[in-house]
Amino acid sequence: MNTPLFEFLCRMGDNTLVLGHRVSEWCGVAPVLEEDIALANTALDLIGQTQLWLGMAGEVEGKDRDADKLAFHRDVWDFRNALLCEQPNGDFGQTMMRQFLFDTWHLIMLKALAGSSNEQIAAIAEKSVKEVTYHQERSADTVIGLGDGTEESHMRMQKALDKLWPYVGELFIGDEVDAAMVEQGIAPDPASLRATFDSQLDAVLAEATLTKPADDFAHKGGKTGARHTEHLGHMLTQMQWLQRAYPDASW
Amino acid sequence: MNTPLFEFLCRMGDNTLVLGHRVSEWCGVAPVLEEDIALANTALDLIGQTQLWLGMAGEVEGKDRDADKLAFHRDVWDFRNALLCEQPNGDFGQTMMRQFLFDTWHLIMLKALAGSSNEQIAAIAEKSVKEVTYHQERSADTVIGLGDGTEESHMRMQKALDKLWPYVGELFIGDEVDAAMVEQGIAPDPASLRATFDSQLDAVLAEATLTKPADDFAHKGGKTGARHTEHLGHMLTQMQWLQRAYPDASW
Amino acid sequence: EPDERAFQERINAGGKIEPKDWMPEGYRKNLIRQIGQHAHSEIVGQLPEGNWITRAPTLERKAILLAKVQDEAGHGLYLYCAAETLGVTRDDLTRDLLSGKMKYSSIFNYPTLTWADMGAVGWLVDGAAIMNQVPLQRTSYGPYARAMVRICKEESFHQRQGFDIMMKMANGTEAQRKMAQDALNRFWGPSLMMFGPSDAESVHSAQSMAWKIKMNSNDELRQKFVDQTAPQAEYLGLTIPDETCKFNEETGHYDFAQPDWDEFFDVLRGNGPCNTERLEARNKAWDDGRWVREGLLAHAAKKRSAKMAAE
Amino acid sequence: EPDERAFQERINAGGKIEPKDWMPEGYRKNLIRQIGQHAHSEIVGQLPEGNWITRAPTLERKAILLAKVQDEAGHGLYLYCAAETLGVTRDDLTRDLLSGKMKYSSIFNYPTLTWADMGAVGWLVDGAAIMNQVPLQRTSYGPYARAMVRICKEESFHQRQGFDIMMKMANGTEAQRKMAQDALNRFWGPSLMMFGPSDAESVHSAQSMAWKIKMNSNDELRQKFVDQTAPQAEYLGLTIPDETCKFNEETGHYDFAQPDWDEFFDVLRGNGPCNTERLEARNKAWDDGRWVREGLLAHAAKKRSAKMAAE
Repeated sequence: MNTPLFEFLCRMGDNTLVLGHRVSEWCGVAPVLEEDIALANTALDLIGQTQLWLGMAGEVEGKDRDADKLAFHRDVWDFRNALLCEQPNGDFGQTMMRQFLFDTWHLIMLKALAGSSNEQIAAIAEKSVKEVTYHQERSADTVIGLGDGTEESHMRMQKALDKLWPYVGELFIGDEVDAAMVEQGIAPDPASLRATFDSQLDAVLAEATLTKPADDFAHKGGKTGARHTEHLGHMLTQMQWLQRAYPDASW
Repeated sequence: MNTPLFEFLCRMGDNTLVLGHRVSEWCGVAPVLEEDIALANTALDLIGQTQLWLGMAGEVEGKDRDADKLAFHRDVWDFRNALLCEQPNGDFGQTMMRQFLFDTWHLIMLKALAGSSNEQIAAIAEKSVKEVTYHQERSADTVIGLGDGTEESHMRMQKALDKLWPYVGELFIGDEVDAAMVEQGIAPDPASLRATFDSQLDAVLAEATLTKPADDFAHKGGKTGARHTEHLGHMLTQMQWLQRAYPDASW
Repeated sequence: EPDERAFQERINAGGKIEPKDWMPEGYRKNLIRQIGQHAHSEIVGQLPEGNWITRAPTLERKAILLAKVQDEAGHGLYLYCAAETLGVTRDDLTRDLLSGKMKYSSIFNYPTLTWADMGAVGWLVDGAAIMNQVPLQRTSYGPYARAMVRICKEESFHQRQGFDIMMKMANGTEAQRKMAQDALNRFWGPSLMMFGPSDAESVHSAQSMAWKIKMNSNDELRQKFVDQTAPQAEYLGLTIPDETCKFNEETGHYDFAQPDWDEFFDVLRGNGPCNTERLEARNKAWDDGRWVREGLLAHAAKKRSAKMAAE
Repeated sequence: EPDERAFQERINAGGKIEPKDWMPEGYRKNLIRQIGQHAHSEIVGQLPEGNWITRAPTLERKAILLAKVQDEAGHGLYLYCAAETLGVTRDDLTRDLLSGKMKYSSIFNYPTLTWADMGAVGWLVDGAAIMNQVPLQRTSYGPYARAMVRICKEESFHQRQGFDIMMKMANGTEAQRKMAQDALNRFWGPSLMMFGPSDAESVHSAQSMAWKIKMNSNDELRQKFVDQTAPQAEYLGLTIPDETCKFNEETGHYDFAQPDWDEFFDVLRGNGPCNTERLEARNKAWDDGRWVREGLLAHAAKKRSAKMAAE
């Protein structure tokens, strides 16, 4: 059993699981029909990636837990997603800003993972890169369109950025799990992704006429599981309800 | 075992359980501190009554289910609350209108039950009458104050009444369970409570300068369990979460 | 009138009417109403299923349901495009939906209360929809007929997925079987109502059939649906909530009781269990989304004028 | 100044200052700040516990938690009343809370993540609060002292309830024990911070102690808290997340490590895990409630003028 590897895979899979859930909450109530379709598509991709990451995590753990068992039968403290992913949808602007910040990190991460020493991880990453490239293009375009749209849309996007900014830093904070991954050539040092992230971010924000907050304070505790926000527990009551209520059923 | 009696007790207890839950959702976010206190107090009374009704239901059933087991381990179709109780809080006006409509019915019902041939029911009703008398005075006062307040508050209260009105009729629709209760002198015929309800309602609405909707269409399916609204299932994911996730624990 | 005669002869000969062709005003109006309602049904139809996406019991089921709801939004898009060829805009139609002026299929005014409802909706509701839609692939209006071809392909896929959920439930634990039966109990009547009242009472039927924008009678399709569905229920080990529902050796069809038409008209009048919620949800989405639509339009205009200035 | 000397002598002699008595402006200001912050803490303190009312595991626990949160609102009310005797209104204080100008106890900027947190909040947070509050029953300002008497009685009841939840959890299933330990891990440091930084760094301390609006030093109370809590943790079979926390035979007290004061100052600056959520929740409640407050005021005014017209 490879504990740091298991942890790492849970981090990847919980990010996509939790963000996929959030995005799926938009079902049927997006601002335009095309967005309904696009958001459902994003959620679908993220859930598909979750099956791969958590499926592999279960195999690595070797305790007979498959992706569903991991998704539906862990409580908050065992979740390893970044806090950014569990933040509430807010308005459409906040949802798309969260998506853009995550997508931008996610794509850089996946591209690095495509060169992982672990072939299975490299394969998952390669498949995901295709999907996430599209996500990132779309969310960047939306951030630009709304940032540089009307006065109201600009104001809402700036507010969304200010609100979500303290959750960005966690994506780049490394710990002993990450160190183990680096050592084994499995995954990059999170901090090493920051420069690329910043330059891509700055380019989009400039086009979107949005201002990056000056304060770089970063909340943490999601990817280590030490302290999630109160939002995650509420999400799990919904997400895990049926599995928890009917543990013996197969669906 | 007395099935109609069990059903009847579940109806009483599920009303207070579900409405108590809704009211408790206001915790900490009411429009003024005094309302925070009053709403918590109402919720508390309703939860206390739930313990009595569902406790007795469990005894009557004789299947070793106590009030907690009934509250936390049944799924939607086994709930017997009137649809009115599960309607979402909406704004404070909608919450207080729902409360007023329910309290008014509840008090008339409890007063009738205080004369029940079943002593245990009579005792529960007698205790509850004291609490609900206060609830009803308060909610009636609030409906009057906000109905006859500003233009905005009037408009919101009328909207609340229009929205909730279709859920009032169910409280007075009888079925074979009610018939059995009437026959045994346990509970009144629901329809027999309507005249008192209407006269009390009309008096309050007049003072509140609100107009009773003309259409008497009534949604049903809550007290029989045949068809709840989509809101109940979402409520249960929260309410029952811990019990469902940790069925072996004691708290 | 020669135009009208030529138009009808073309339809009789199995020809297609295309957007630029001459057509009677009644044909255009009826089509706009019919296609618009169908589009609205796809849009509103996202809501009862969307209600369970966040509670789907497995990742696989969640993905399937998401894909289905995404398809429905896509169907809405095809259909609005088909309607637009008749000279209305999507925004016009949307406003009429939101104000309650235009209808959507009544079935979506019923709540989805357990996971088995995801099965029942696929099996029964999509099943009934397909019965209605398959013949419409041969409808006289070209853009509508072509939209239906794409839609039917996906719908039958959805129906199979719904039946698959029902099988899992019906062969599952006692609670699951109970959910499955309960779902069938609640959706049986409303599904029969999806074909509309008996043709005797239907206003538009004769003309619509001559124009080939309605291909079969309501009663005919309803019978076909019962004949298809009753044996499936039997296969699932579920009981159709209609004691009279039995195969009749003489007619070669299943007998069945009419659904509660009073309820149908209640729902049409706005008194279905979820009419208010559904319209509220759509109105809220539209109102909350205004700033987004305006923002994106403003940005597009800026880009256009910047481009023009540069040329 | 003779007023000031007489004032201080009265305090030294153990007398109470009442609203109409002369008092130095600094005394008044400090008290308003202190009582106001305390009131705000009660109000904001409803939120982390309110977060679990809808998820309480039994009806009994739900009732107890509701009663507790109701008590907290009541404490807020007493305290706002005490502050009002000093010439501010509750609305003034509320506006300063909502704008972020006035603070509330930093502890409420931490999230409640499992049911065990309801135990930890009662046991540790109320425990620490009581340490702070019991001496304040003897504070020099009469209305404040009397409010504290009522509050302390209820708080110690809450603390026992919290400890009772912790006992159930610590003696429960493996998952419950894990929740309990996790709650202790997360709330230990923040509870120690509740007493404020070491007195050496505290600005107001000396004057406040002379005025008897602060009765003990921060470090003194913190030590007392650790001395009380460490054996309780042992009794529960839980491990305090501080390896240095051991009984010291020489001093007769428990040794312990200072909490992370950088984190404390981060939280004070608004960067706690929940600062934004807490203030957003209170602001939303206030804004959403405007029409209610206005409506009830308008109605009361109508009734008054109708009554006057009738007289």
